[in-house]
Amino acid sequence: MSDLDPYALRPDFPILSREIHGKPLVYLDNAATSQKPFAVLNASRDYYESYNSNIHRGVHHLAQCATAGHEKARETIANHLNATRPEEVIFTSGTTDAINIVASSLGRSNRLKEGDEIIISGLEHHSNTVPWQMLCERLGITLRVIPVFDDGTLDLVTYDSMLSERTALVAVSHISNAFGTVNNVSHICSQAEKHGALSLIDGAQSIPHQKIDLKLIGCDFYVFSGHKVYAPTGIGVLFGRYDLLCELPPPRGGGEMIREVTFENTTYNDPPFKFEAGTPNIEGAIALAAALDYVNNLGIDRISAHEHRLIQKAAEIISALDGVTLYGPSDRAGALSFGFSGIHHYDLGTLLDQMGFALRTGHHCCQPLMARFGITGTLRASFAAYNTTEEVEQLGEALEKALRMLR
Amino acid sequence: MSDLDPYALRPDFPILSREIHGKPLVYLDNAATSQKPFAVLNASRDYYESYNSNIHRGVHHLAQCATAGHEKARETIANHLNATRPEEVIFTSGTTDAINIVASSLGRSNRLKEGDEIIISGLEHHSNTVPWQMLCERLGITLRVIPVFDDGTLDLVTYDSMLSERTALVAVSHISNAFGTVNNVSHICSQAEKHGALSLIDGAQSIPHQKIDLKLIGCDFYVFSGHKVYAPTGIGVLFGRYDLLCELPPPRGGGEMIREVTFENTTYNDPPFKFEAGTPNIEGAIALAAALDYVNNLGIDRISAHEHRLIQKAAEIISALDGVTLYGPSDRAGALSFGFSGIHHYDLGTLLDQMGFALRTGHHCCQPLMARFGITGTLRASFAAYNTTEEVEQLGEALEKALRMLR
Amino acid sequence: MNISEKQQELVEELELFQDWTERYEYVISLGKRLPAMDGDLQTADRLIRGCQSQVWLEADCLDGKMSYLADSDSVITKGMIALFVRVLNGETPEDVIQADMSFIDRTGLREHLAPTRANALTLMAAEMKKRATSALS
Amino acid sequence: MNISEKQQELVEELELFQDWTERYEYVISLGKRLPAMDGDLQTADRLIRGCQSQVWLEADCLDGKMSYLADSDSVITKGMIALFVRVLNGETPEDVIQADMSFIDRTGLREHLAPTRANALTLMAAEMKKRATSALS
Ligand SMILES: Cc1ncc(COP(=O)(O)O)c(C=O)c1O
Ligand SMILES: Cc1ncc(COP(=O)(O)O)c(C=O)c1O
Repeated sequence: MSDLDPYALRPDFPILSREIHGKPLVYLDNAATSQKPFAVLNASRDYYESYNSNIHRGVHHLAQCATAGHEKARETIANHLNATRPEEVIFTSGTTDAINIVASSLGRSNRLKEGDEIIISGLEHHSNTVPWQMLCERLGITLRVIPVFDDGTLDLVTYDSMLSERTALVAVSHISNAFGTVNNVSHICSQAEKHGALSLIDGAQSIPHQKIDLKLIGCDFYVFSGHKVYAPTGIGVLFGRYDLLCELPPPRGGGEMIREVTFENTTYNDPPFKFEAGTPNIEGAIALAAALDYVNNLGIDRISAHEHRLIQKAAEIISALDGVTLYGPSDRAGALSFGFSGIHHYDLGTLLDQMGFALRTGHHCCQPLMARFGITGTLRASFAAYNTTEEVEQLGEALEKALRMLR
Repeated sequence: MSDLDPYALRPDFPILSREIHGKPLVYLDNAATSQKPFAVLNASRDYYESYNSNIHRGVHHLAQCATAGHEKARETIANHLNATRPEEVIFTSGTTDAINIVASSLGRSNRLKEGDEIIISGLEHHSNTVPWQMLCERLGITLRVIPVFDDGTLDLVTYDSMLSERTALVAVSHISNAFGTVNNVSHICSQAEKHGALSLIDGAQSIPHQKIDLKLIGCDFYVFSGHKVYAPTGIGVLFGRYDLLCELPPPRGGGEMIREVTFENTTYNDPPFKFEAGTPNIEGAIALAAALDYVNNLGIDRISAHEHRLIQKAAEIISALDGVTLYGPSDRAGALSFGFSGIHHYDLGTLLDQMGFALRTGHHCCQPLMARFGITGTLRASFAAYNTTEEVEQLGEALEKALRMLR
Repeated sequence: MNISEKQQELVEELELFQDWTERYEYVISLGKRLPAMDGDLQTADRLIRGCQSQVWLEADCLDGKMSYLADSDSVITKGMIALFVRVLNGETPEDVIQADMSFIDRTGLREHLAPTRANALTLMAAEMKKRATSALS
Repeated sequence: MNISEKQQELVEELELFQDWTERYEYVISLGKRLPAMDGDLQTADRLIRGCQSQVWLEADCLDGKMSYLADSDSVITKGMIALFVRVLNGETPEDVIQADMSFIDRTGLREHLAPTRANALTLMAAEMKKRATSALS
């Protein structure tokens, strides 16, 4: 396996040649959203220029082409995830939407009853926290939280002891967007299964950085957003085990998701359509498939290895700076979070921005995690295939300069 | 006001120069989805090439540009609708999504109680039917249906008599996608208001064809999809009266929609963010604003007048064909539905497709309406700014040829 | 003629048509010529639900030979069903079960067949075989 | 000097800096020099919640003149607040209420100010005026 050459692929991403405040853009906010290659932009454009049409039930040629393109995208995604069948792939508008669909559908099923428990972890993004809080409140269910060790990893021994026949669902992220912690999701899912609980893995941060094999993970649901894996905004995926999708009630009503409607009685379509009410984001689905094709052309393992080198290098450089705290374990993936004593992350982020660096500052939609560490936020550098070692080194220099200014 | 010249604007739409089965494409399926002009495609592309970033809370320049673009789009849309303030515009993934958001939020509010009634009409799309059926079933509420006259208009005298203090909500389409009926929505909304009921107008088919002034309509909610008004798939709008949005509980949880999250207690953001969980379709919002700008540059009144001429001409030509039935009233807008005795709409649609015509056949997601008229479906021609009188005449000839083949 | 000979005959017949209009006219004429099924027989258990058109299928086995009766509210669908009926009528259940029904791909029809129609044909072939299987048991 | 003279002085001071580094260094130095607010005073009712940084504001009216005390966990935000405090401290509530605080637009700072910061400044100015109004009643 040859090393990924980021310089060879940077020309695929038009935005990377931009300047910010007269300085070349150094984009290190990939955990928030990734930039898009021409292959993806062209797939979107080509859809509208050649075969845009509403899908399903259309007798005319364009409708057939658009339907074929949309369903082909579903297949590409199912293959990428090693799902059992394309019907297990439901298109959503993003990770948050996917989680809310599961929460809403479970809430209407007879799988949850008062006294049950839902387990999440202390690392979760608000999107994998608030929907469960809302559901628990509505149904009189208890939300329990897997504790986080000081190194930003999960206390899985405690997790094992939290599981019981009351556990209805375990919903945990694969990789933490705030700290880059990689969770042992196959252990988490198999333990949940042993106790008859469902499992949902929030893959928003793992899909861009790792090979995903749902058979190995063993989860019931896996969710992610297209925009974090080189695809456009407004498209995401909910994978669900086929038999579960058949069993669960539809969370939303509308066109496509029905079999037959009368005012007295309505019957629903099979999965995946049962879960896709209304005209889907056809362009988004097709562009997402193009993005996964792009990733697979580069080779997801090569991307992983490259990003691993970058993050190790970044950790090495940044840990040498005065007064720094690095969060998360040393074998983190995707994102590196850090802070400096006596210095506000917002001030550092502001000065870095003036130097052309795009980093995220703040709580990263993980306020409970920040509270756990007694901080208001961190500075986070997060990586993609197109980032370079040079950029990491420049970040080190920029941080030094900014720290000098602030101290 | 000069007449709109469709030939002058056709070059704006790259797909219109396509050939289907070796014949020039005649796209008359605009009620299902519209084609997209370069102005929209370029706005999407420009977003990704110049300033793509996740929005809100971002300290870096790109995040600020993307946030500004997204919020500017909200303003453009609020102005286009004559909303009172931009915060009344909530981005959704489409009409169906918007209706489900309202249904879900109302379902969690204390505005609905057993014994209440929701009124829809017999003309409604499944998207404005099924969410209310599902809500009624969950809450023990009754769904009532405004009857449809034989000419495809609503029986508003009966509607008036259906209203009572039990009426919690009236949800009706502005223009019927199946028959092109234009409903008297300001009457419907003002009557609802008199009885203390909320009103929701499904504007999926009115936004592309008419000037929309929410102050004149007087509704509490107005919803539409971008893809039907020259914008991409995956973006839509829920307008809601500001005080209502403040009052109603959030329907979904996630990033952006919160103010503060702890595991014990979470507080929510103000509208519109309270209703926008997760990373929104930033590209889609910006492209939708570009689409409305495009419409306003052409002039919505000129588009209306042009489409009115086309539909009148089409009705005139088609009504002269042997064995035809035209559905809907004579002053229809957007769509013309028809059928021929002894001939299946699917067969006609198939032959028309061979001749390059894209029309929709079937129930148009309005099965109850089809049942009301004792039919399984219709053939529907639906119009946009770029359609021409010539195309209408060609449709007449193509129908004659297809009918000859089938008879 | 056995099943594959009948299929070959149909393929050759259809290949004679150069343009889609003639080919469709031929299929439509087949549809019109296929005897209508008695209204009483158009019951839910005989219904094969297509995407937009409906198909009713009735099968019998007389003297060890399959006999199919079919109808549709769409004359184009009916014409295509007629191709199947012509190929399978009078054959033994065993031969029907083993028949390769992909001959449609070899006619010039395929390229003009909407995927929804193609799908309906696949369903139809499966259903015809199912009836042959039932006839055996 | 009245309010607008003080504003003009600040604008001229800031215009001296040619590059963003110097301008930020100056703002940071202002932030550092503004006396820290007593921890006890950093209470919820004195908090102006910005997007990422927090600002505490305390106001008094002594002998008919406003006196502001402010702090922030962000030193850049604090530097910018210092500009406001310098301009408004020692002025009568009436003058504060009527002051045009858009002078920031005339400094070279605006172009380097994130909208979130700009927003925080707008909030800040509004809050300072509100305190002046309370002092009058
Ligand atoms: C009147 C009406 N309502 C609702 C919808 C649903 O819109 P979407 O599928 O974009 O959610 C449509 C689109 O077909 C429509 O015409
Ligand atoms: C771990 C994780 N979960 C969920 C989300 C929410 O994704 P989206 O905003 O695309 O719905 C994110 C994105 O920030 C994330 O990193």
